[in-house]
Amino acid sequence: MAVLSMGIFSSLIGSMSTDFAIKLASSAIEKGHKVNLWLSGNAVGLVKKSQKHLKDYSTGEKHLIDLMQKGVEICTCEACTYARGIQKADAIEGVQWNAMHWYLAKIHSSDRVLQIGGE
Amino acid sequence: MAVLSMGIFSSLIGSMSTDFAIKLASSAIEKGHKVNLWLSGNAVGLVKKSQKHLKDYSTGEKHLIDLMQKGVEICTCEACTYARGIQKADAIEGVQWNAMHWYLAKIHSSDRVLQIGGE
Amino acid sequence: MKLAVFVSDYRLNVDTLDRLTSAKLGIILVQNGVYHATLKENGKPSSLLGKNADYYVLMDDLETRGLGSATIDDNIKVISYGDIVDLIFNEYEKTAWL
Amino acid sequence: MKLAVFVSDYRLNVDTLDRLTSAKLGIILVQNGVYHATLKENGKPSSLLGKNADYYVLMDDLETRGLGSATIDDNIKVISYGDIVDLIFNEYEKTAWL
Amino acid sequence: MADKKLAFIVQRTPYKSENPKLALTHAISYQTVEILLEDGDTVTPTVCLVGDGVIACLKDQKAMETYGITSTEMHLKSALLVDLDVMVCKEDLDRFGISESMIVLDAEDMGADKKIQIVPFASIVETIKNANHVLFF
Amino acid sequence: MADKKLAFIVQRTPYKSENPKLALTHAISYQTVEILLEDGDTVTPTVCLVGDGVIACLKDQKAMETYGITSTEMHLKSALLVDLDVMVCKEDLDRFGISESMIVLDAEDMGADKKIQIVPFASIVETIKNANHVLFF
Repeated sequence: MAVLSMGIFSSLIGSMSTDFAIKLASSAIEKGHKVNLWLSGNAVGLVKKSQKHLKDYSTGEKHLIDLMQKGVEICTCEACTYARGIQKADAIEGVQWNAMHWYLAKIHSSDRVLQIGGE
Repeated sequence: MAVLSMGIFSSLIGSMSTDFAIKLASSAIEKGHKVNLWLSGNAVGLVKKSQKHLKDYSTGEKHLIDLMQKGVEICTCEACTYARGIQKADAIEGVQWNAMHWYLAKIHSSDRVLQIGGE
Repeated sequence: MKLAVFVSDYRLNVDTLDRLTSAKLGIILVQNGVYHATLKENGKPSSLLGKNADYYVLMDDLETRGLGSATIDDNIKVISYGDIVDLIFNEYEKTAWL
Repeated sequence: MKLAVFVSDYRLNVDTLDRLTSAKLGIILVQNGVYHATLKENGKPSSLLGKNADYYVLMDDLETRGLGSATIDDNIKVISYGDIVDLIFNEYEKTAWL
Repeated sequence: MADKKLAFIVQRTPYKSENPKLALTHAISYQTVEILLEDGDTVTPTVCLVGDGVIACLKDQKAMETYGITSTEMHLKSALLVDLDVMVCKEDLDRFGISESMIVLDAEDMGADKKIQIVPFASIVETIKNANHVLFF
Repeated sequence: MADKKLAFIVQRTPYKSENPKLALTHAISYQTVEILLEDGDTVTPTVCLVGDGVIACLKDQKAMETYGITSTEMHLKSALLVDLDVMVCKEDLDRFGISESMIVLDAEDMGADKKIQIVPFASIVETIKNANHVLFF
């Protein structure tokens, strides 16, 4: 078992980066690895609960819940999330809220890091 | 007096497109024009209320309220907004919720249209 | 056709503008598009500036990026948000955003 | 250094990859990066494919874009999400995302 | 009583930003716009795929099977189904070596009469010129 | 007890996406990471501006005055203030014709000892090679 930490910085809908990260996390878990997901920038919209799954749009809520049930730690950047008007009470349960140093601390104990940046 | 309709499709924070649209709308109003703003795609995050104005991040709430008070009509794409987990109860008061045809109808009666697309 | 084209980025991944023909063309540099007015890569001005068009650049967006006192070519007019409103309504009929 | 570079877009606005040197380089085409494996602009394969690297392309992302049955060059290995996991942990030490 | 012609210009690859898809869904919404218009008023959109935007019409997109979302191909077919004019730039298809056999040409399977129109760039410029408003995505 | 070296690579212009700024703020957060680490463990980030990323260090950015948000210049200065190594690629500055007089070189006004390091691209490659993990933005 090894540890992978991923940073996601893109919006839930649009670039397909969150879809990618969710599938990759799921595959890593299936292979017995440990996964940490850090959400920052526009990716923090992903933690809003009550996402309506319309077939024209990527969706995150059910996937995040599924990953957390499988032991994935997911944390959202507090400041980024508050800036977008999303409060803890609005968020999917089980998602951690912390400052950016959470990501650095997870990286410290990770074997591999995949920072999904880009535009 | 003439009518300008703008479509905003970018996230509140990141590209500076919403900052641009808000300032342009404000200037058009000052010059006596009528402005309509249509929010779709990632721009719908803009309607979430309780945005915390941290100085590192662009903010939209106070500007939207200010524009609406000056007579700007603002409408968010229903499906896009629900897909992101934002309900009417979560939204800034006064923002209209409608389907995409709202934008086309406003365009019909507009003198000028500025569709802010890009990436 | 009188077309006002907003250029909002420095790296443009579209070539539509290169191929469009318009009786009257205005190019308004906003957001990161303002770098076209100031940066010279390998000593050369941006190829965007070589068109038969009227050029404008938004002062607020120059200032935001540390370019408030940069030298701007004479054929590029430095404008305000209010000027953009006037251009859209008085000088052009349609707009494009790149 | 053993570096796995994820190329996630078709129009790359960065040249970092062109300048990086690495003892072992893997280029994994994902998302719109998969177009590099299939599109030939003006008859030419993507310049991205001319490096001294091992190439991979993600099947799910080919299929998403209507390229599930496209002809892929022999030097590009079509892989799954599970394969990416194995590559990251077993073949490379660091990752880059372009 | 007036008809307003709108040109929706898709210039970028699908699946990187939501915009190419939103161009199509917004154009498609013309079908129901009359409920918000005065009697006799109409809106007529034309969708134009140019530059990297032509890649959107590759057929057999399996986005639903892989990621559970509607493909851009399906949105193009929906546009044909509601009788929209959809133009694809011939020069750009040629540039990418994309032949007619590789792309969506119609939505006959959904019962649509309209077909994709492969046209020279000059026709797209004409569409832009004849439009009351242009929306670049 | 271990130190982990991280390289933060900023390759794109500021103000187009949030990422160049977030690269800086994430690197800066190393200052408080010890509360989440075992005693003696540390994280040492280095920030590298390459390609279009070097544009971020132009000085006199007035983002606060124009749009009410912290400028990227200010984030760079904050990075120096917390003693981060910040490297800027010399070849890219030269390519854009950006001279030292046009960029942020230090944050002396805020009391920082660290200065911006203008280095050849080869030094940035070395930093990447010596890092335990690399984060491309």
